[in-house]
Amino acid sequence: MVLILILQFILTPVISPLCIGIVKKIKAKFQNREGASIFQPYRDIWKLMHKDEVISSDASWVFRCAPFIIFATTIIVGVNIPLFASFPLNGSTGDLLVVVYTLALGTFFLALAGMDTGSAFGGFGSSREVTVSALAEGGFILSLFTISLIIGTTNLFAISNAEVLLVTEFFLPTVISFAGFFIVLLAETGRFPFDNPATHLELTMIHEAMILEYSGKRLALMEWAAANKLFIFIAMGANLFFPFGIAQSADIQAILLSLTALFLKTFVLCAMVGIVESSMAKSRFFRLPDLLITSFILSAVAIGLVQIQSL
Amino acid sequence: MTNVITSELGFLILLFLYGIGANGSLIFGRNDVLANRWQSFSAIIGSLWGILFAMGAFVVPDMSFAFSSSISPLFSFSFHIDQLSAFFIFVISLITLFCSVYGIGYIKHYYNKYSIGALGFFYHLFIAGMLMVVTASNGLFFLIAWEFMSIASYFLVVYDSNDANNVKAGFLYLVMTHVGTAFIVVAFLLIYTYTGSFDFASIQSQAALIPAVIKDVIFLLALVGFGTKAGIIPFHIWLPAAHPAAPSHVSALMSGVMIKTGIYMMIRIFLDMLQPVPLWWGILVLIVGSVSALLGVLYALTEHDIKKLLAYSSIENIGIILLGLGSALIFTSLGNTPLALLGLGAGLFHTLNHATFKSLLFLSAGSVINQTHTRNMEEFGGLIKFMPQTALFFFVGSMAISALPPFNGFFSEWLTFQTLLQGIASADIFLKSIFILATGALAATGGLALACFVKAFGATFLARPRSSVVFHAQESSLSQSVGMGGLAILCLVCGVFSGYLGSLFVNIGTKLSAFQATPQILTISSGSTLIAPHGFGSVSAPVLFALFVLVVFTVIILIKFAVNKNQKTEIGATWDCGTNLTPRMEITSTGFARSIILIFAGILRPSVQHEVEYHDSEMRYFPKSRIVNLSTQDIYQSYLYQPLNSLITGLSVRFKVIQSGSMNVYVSYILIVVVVTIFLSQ
Amino acid sequence: MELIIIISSLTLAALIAVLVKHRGVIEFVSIVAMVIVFVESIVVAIRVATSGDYAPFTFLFIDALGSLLILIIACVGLAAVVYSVPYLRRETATTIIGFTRVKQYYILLNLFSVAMFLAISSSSPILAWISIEATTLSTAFLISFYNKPSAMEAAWKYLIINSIGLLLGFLGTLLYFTSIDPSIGNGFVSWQTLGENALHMDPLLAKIAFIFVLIGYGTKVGLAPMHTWLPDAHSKAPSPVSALLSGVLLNVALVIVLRFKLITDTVIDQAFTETLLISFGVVSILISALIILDQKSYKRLLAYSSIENMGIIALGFGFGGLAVIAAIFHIIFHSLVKPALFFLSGNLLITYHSAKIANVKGALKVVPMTSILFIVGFFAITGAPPFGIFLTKLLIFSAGIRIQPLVVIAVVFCTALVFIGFFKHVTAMVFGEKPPEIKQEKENIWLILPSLVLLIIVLILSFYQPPFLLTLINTAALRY
Amino acid sequence: MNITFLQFLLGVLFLSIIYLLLARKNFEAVVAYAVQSSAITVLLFASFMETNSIPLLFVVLVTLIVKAILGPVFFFRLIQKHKLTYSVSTYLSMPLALIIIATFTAISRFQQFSPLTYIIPAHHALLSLALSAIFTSLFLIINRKDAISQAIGVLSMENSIVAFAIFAGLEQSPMLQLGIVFDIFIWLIIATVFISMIYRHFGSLDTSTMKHLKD
Repeated sequence: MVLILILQFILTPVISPLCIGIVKKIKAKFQNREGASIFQPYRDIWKLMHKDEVISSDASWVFRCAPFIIFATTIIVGVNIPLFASFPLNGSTGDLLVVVYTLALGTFFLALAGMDTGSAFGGFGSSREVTVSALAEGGFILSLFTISLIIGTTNLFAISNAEVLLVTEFFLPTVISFAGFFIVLLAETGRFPFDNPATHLELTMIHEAMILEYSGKRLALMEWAAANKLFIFIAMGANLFFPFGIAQSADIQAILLSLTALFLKTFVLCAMVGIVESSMAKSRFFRLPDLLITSFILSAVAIGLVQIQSL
Repeated sequence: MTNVITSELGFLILLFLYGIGANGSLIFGRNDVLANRWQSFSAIIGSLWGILFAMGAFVVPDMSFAFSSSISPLFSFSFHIDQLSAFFIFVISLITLFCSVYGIGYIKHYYNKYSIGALGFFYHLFIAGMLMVVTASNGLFFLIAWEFMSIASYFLVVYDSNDANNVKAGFLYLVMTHVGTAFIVVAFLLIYTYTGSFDFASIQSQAALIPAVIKDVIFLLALVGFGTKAGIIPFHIWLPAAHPAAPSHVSALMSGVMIKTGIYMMIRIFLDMLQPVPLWWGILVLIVGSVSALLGVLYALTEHDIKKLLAYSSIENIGIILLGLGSALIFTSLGNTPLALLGLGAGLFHTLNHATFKSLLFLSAGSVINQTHTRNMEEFGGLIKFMPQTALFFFVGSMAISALPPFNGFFSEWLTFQTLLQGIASADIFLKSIFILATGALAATGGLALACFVKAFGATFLARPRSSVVFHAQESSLSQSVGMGGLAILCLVCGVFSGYLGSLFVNIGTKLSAFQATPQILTISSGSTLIAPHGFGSVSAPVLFALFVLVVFTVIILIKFAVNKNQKTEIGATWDCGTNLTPRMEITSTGFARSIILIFAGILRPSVQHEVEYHDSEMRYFPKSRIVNLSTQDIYQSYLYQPLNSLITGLSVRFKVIQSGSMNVYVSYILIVVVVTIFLSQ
Repeated sequence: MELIIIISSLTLAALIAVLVKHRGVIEFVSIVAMVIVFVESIVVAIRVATSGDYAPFTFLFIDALGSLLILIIACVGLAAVVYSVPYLRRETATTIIGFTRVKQYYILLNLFSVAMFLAISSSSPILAWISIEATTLSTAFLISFYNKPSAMEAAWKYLIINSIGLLLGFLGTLLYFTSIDPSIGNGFVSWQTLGENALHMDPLLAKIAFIFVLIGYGTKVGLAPMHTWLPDAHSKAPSPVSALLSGVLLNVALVIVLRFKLITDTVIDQAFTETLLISFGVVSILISALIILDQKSYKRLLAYSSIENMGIIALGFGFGGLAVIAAIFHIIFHSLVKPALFFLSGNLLITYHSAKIANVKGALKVVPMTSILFIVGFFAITGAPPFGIFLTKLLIFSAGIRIQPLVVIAVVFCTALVFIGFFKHVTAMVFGEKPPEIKQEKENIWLILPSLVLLIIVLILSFYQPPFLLTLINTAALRY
Repeated sequence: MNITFLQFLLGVLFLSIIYLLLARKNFEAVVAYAVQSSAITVLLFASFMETNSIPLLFVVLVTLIVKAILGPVFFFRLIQKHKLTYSVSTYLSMPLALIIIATFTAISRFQQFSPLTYIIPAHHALLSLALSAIFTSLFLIINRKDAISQAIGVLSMENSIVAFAIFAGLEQSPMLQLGIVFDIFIWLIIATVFISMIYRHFGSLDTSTMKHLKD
């Protein structure tokens, strides 16, 4: 049992750089170039960890300890969501709103860190980040609420424990809310239509602008936290909407089966993200609200469809 | 000792303490230091006594005592302290305690500018007025206490009378409150016509006598009247003008607690007195709540005056409280009392939380203004290096207000979310869509509040100072830091122990007549975890907090020692594409909020003025300086209050014609009146 | 017995004022006279409270309400005289007022008070009419005290309109006499006789008679359509006189209307008189509320607020029942607070030499004590909690809501409008920057004391009422 | 005293009011007032003849002195002193004023005023004429702009009320009547003093110029 708990803790930080690697590899394949190996992010993080660091004179303690707190929030969220098993935490913290607002805590520190150095890039980067996350929050919460409404609880582990919804009559609401959720995923992790993670062009970058001033181990932590965030969203998308192969009991064989299911599902979702990134251009900043409001409408429609006889 | 405190005598001593405080500060008016010390310490003792009394009154069953007055049988100084009023006394005294502690340091900068005695006098009357409002149980006595509180707070708003727009703000404030009181007076009169008395108890028992139509009219009048005091959207224009004008420790008290008296009376009337509540009441309150929440935070985002920003965010939080209250009303009319209790619990919990973190934010903003002598955020920046403690407290306050987990804001918003979620599950499609919109509004408000307070904290404390005003700012004095520190710790404590507070709110609810008939005892919290009914979800604050601390420490230890053996960190200049870094490079608060303003252009109607000054006026090629002024149009002012004002002044000009000055016309009035009355009287 | 002392002491003071040349003596004599009158009125009030109606001579008769009013007249009169001594000293120091004018002032002031006492305590309606006519005549000169063209115009309008009103009142009183056959009591008819044999009076005639009386004496009370003289007269008269005028004279005329209402109520049912009172009350509140909004001079502002308060009192008596007690309280509070406000406006006039609100700025810095008291007085008159008027207004409205809900709701919002208008002017005057040319000098304590004492009395009365006052009010309320 | 004689006196009173309305010169107005008040004194004397009580005779004498003699003398002295021969114009033109007087006489015959005019059924015609006299003198004050004619209007209104009282049989005790006359006397003095002061301040007796006290 303790082994599973430790696994739950360390799984997110371990796998997340892999997802980044997969997404980059898929994008490279689309641009028919070889692209770096999928383990390149691990090496980058290791390299950055061992480099010297330059901190701006204007920065305050917020700048210094923000990376640690952001990384910690991603770990905490990683613990609170069902990755492979649905029984470890009895529900004291596995709540849906805790996840949403801990991520918001991460964005809060990220935005403040961006502003702290007083550079122009950091300023408008955090302004854009905060705008996007504010508008995305509506769609995010409502899409998760649809599922919790169907199952009847907001505890994520209980949701993943329920039987797969695709086959039941709630097929349509789940699919629509997953679409809403996917848009939010792209928004929150700063993927393609919202923000181009690869570029440093000040006109377009949101996430990159905030971590521009970082270097050394703090930059590594920031990158890692971003990777964690991506993995968290993918895992939530996978395990909440399509809870195939989630281990209900603690025997080894079920755990192994659920881990393979998890890898498969993450691979599929990373492929989807990669395909979206290479097939779509980054849309103008003031077009983003329309996209986010469509995600909100989608989730609202999904909730509307859910007719609960009980209560 | 405890039964002395919690008896009638206890409450009278409480009022008496504030009385001494008021008169004492008048007597010592001449000597500033003595007056300041006297008023602060008597306020502290008074609030401590108030907290003890409230906690006592919570346990002891309800107390009600009255002193009849000679003027008429209808009117009597009657008090009735049940759990709800005990809770509000607790909130008032708690915030007064910290504000008075803060006040000791803060009032110093008013020395030999204004009479400190007057400040103390009105401060104590204001608190006594609030205490009487939450305990009065006779309609007339309530109206007296209500007006008393408004006038005392008017004099506090107008205290710094050298500044002309403070006086204007005070004028707007008292006029709006007075119009609100007129609505409340009419509501009480209508109640009196049908129940025959002003005492809350007898009104409650004879509520059935009031016909349905009249009850709806009373509801609307009460909503408008108390809404003006609470600051819901269409009636909020006095709030961003009045609260910033008052001295900071008073505006903290006003924002944190005075607005809540409006909420208290709404609960008292809707849930306690006019009990069988039709469905559309709750829906209206819910809609008003979500509109106020959303628009409040949007207007907060457009503000660059720090205290105005906080005032607007009070409107937003009042909206959230109304969401809880509205859903409680809907569930009572649907008969689903457990959920109604949850909604009410959410509203009350958010009242407590908002009182704590809003007063913390106002106090820290106050000490910032105290040092920089300006309220304009564009001139702040880099204050974290000059005032580290105040920055930390403001940081804690903004985290709490944006409902981030370890702090108390999150848990009350969690409860509100749970109520709205259960509401969505209700059968009727119209009700479900209302709840969905409310949840959407709450979620969007959460996000926008986060944006607003990132802007507030970032623009004020982080990066480089934007103007010379910041350089001579020192750390606020000990008493100020103690006041703010206490509130910050309170935010954390309320957050972590939200489980135990949860059970407290439930038994407040059960005392109200709306929930008298609940057969099963509902628990929205067992031990330390908050539980939504029907096992919908639970969160345990202590476990969450422990998880936070554990993970953060492991990360720091792992990274600091495991990896970083030989790296060294050096301090360099921020990289800015090679140009030398000037304060003008930083993002300003208007710049920060510009993207959101443009997105919500429909509602906010931004107007942008460019003023360009050229080197030489004929050749307009080389602009010397360009000033961009982004301002949002206050649609209420131009579409609701301006036409109303011009209508009344137009009417009065037309009526002035009666006094035309010519004597013959006056005599003809008398002749006409004689003839007309005789003809009419037959 | 006491009544004779009251009247004789005042006439004596007037006589001495005529003869003596020395100013100090005149002032001293009038103050002493007023003090005697004050003491006597308390004695009378206690006697009436203990032993019911008190009629020492055939032509003098005081009931409960009468004694209350005597008490008010004495108290306000004393304050007015005490205030007018320093006020006139300052006036003679600055403007061209000569000694003869001051002498006339004191003579007329004393005659005015005598006339008011007679009006209240006279037992015959005609005698009451004559004394009210005497008050008009004596105050006509007081209003034209400054003999500036505008004061002259105000005095002339005051004289003509009030004489017309009183003539109509006279016609009304005469019509009441049809119920009495001229044979008995050599034609001397008192209120009791009128009351007793009012039954065999033709009801239709009683209606018309009451209309004439209400409109006639209504002009003296300042009810709506006939109020036109009031703002001019009260703003142009010297402050102590306008204080007496609006504080007390309006109530004296109202008492006479109420006595006639008592008689008509025996003949026809109460509904007729009450609807009339309510309609006139509402019209006066409406007109004064709207005109207060943009006023130019603060003395006219106070005059309009008197009209509004008289409207509320008329409304109170119109609603009857509980509202009558509240209306009587309202009379007491209004007739104490309004003079205090007029005295303070007098102080402002002395320092700023202009009655225009626009010229009075930053009063808090120039005359701090006066402006603080002015704000307190403002809150008292528009009904703010610690003072009683807030409660009396509420009680009147609560009694009235059952009879005329729409009227009461309209009146509630009108009173809110009055508050806003009044408040706008007060803030404009009190706050703001001190105009340069006004020099800052120490305020004369005697100018502030009268209004301070009056406001303190109001504050005490709103919480604790002395027992004899309570009995007086209740007996008065029972009768009307 | 037969009705015809009373009617004759009342006719004199009513005609004098109409003449006041149309008078050009102040002098004529004052003469009309003198005629009017002497008619009232004769009326009082007639009622004295019935009751022949001595105090009533004394009252008749006093009213004769005050109203018929002193009043006009004051006004004459005033006119000479300030040479105010021509009275100021009126608001309404001549024919319109006459129409209004006609309407007032018609109104006083209406059913609404019947209780007033039927106090003593016999005197119905007299009472209604007296009532219209009251209304017309009130209208006189409204119509004339000149201060003197306004004062005279008030006095004539008082005379018509006394006439109405006598016809309605509402005799007062002589003492009270004396008080009333004394009151009128003081009123006269004050009116003349005021008129002279108005003349000194405004240069003319035109009350329509007195419009400064606006709202």
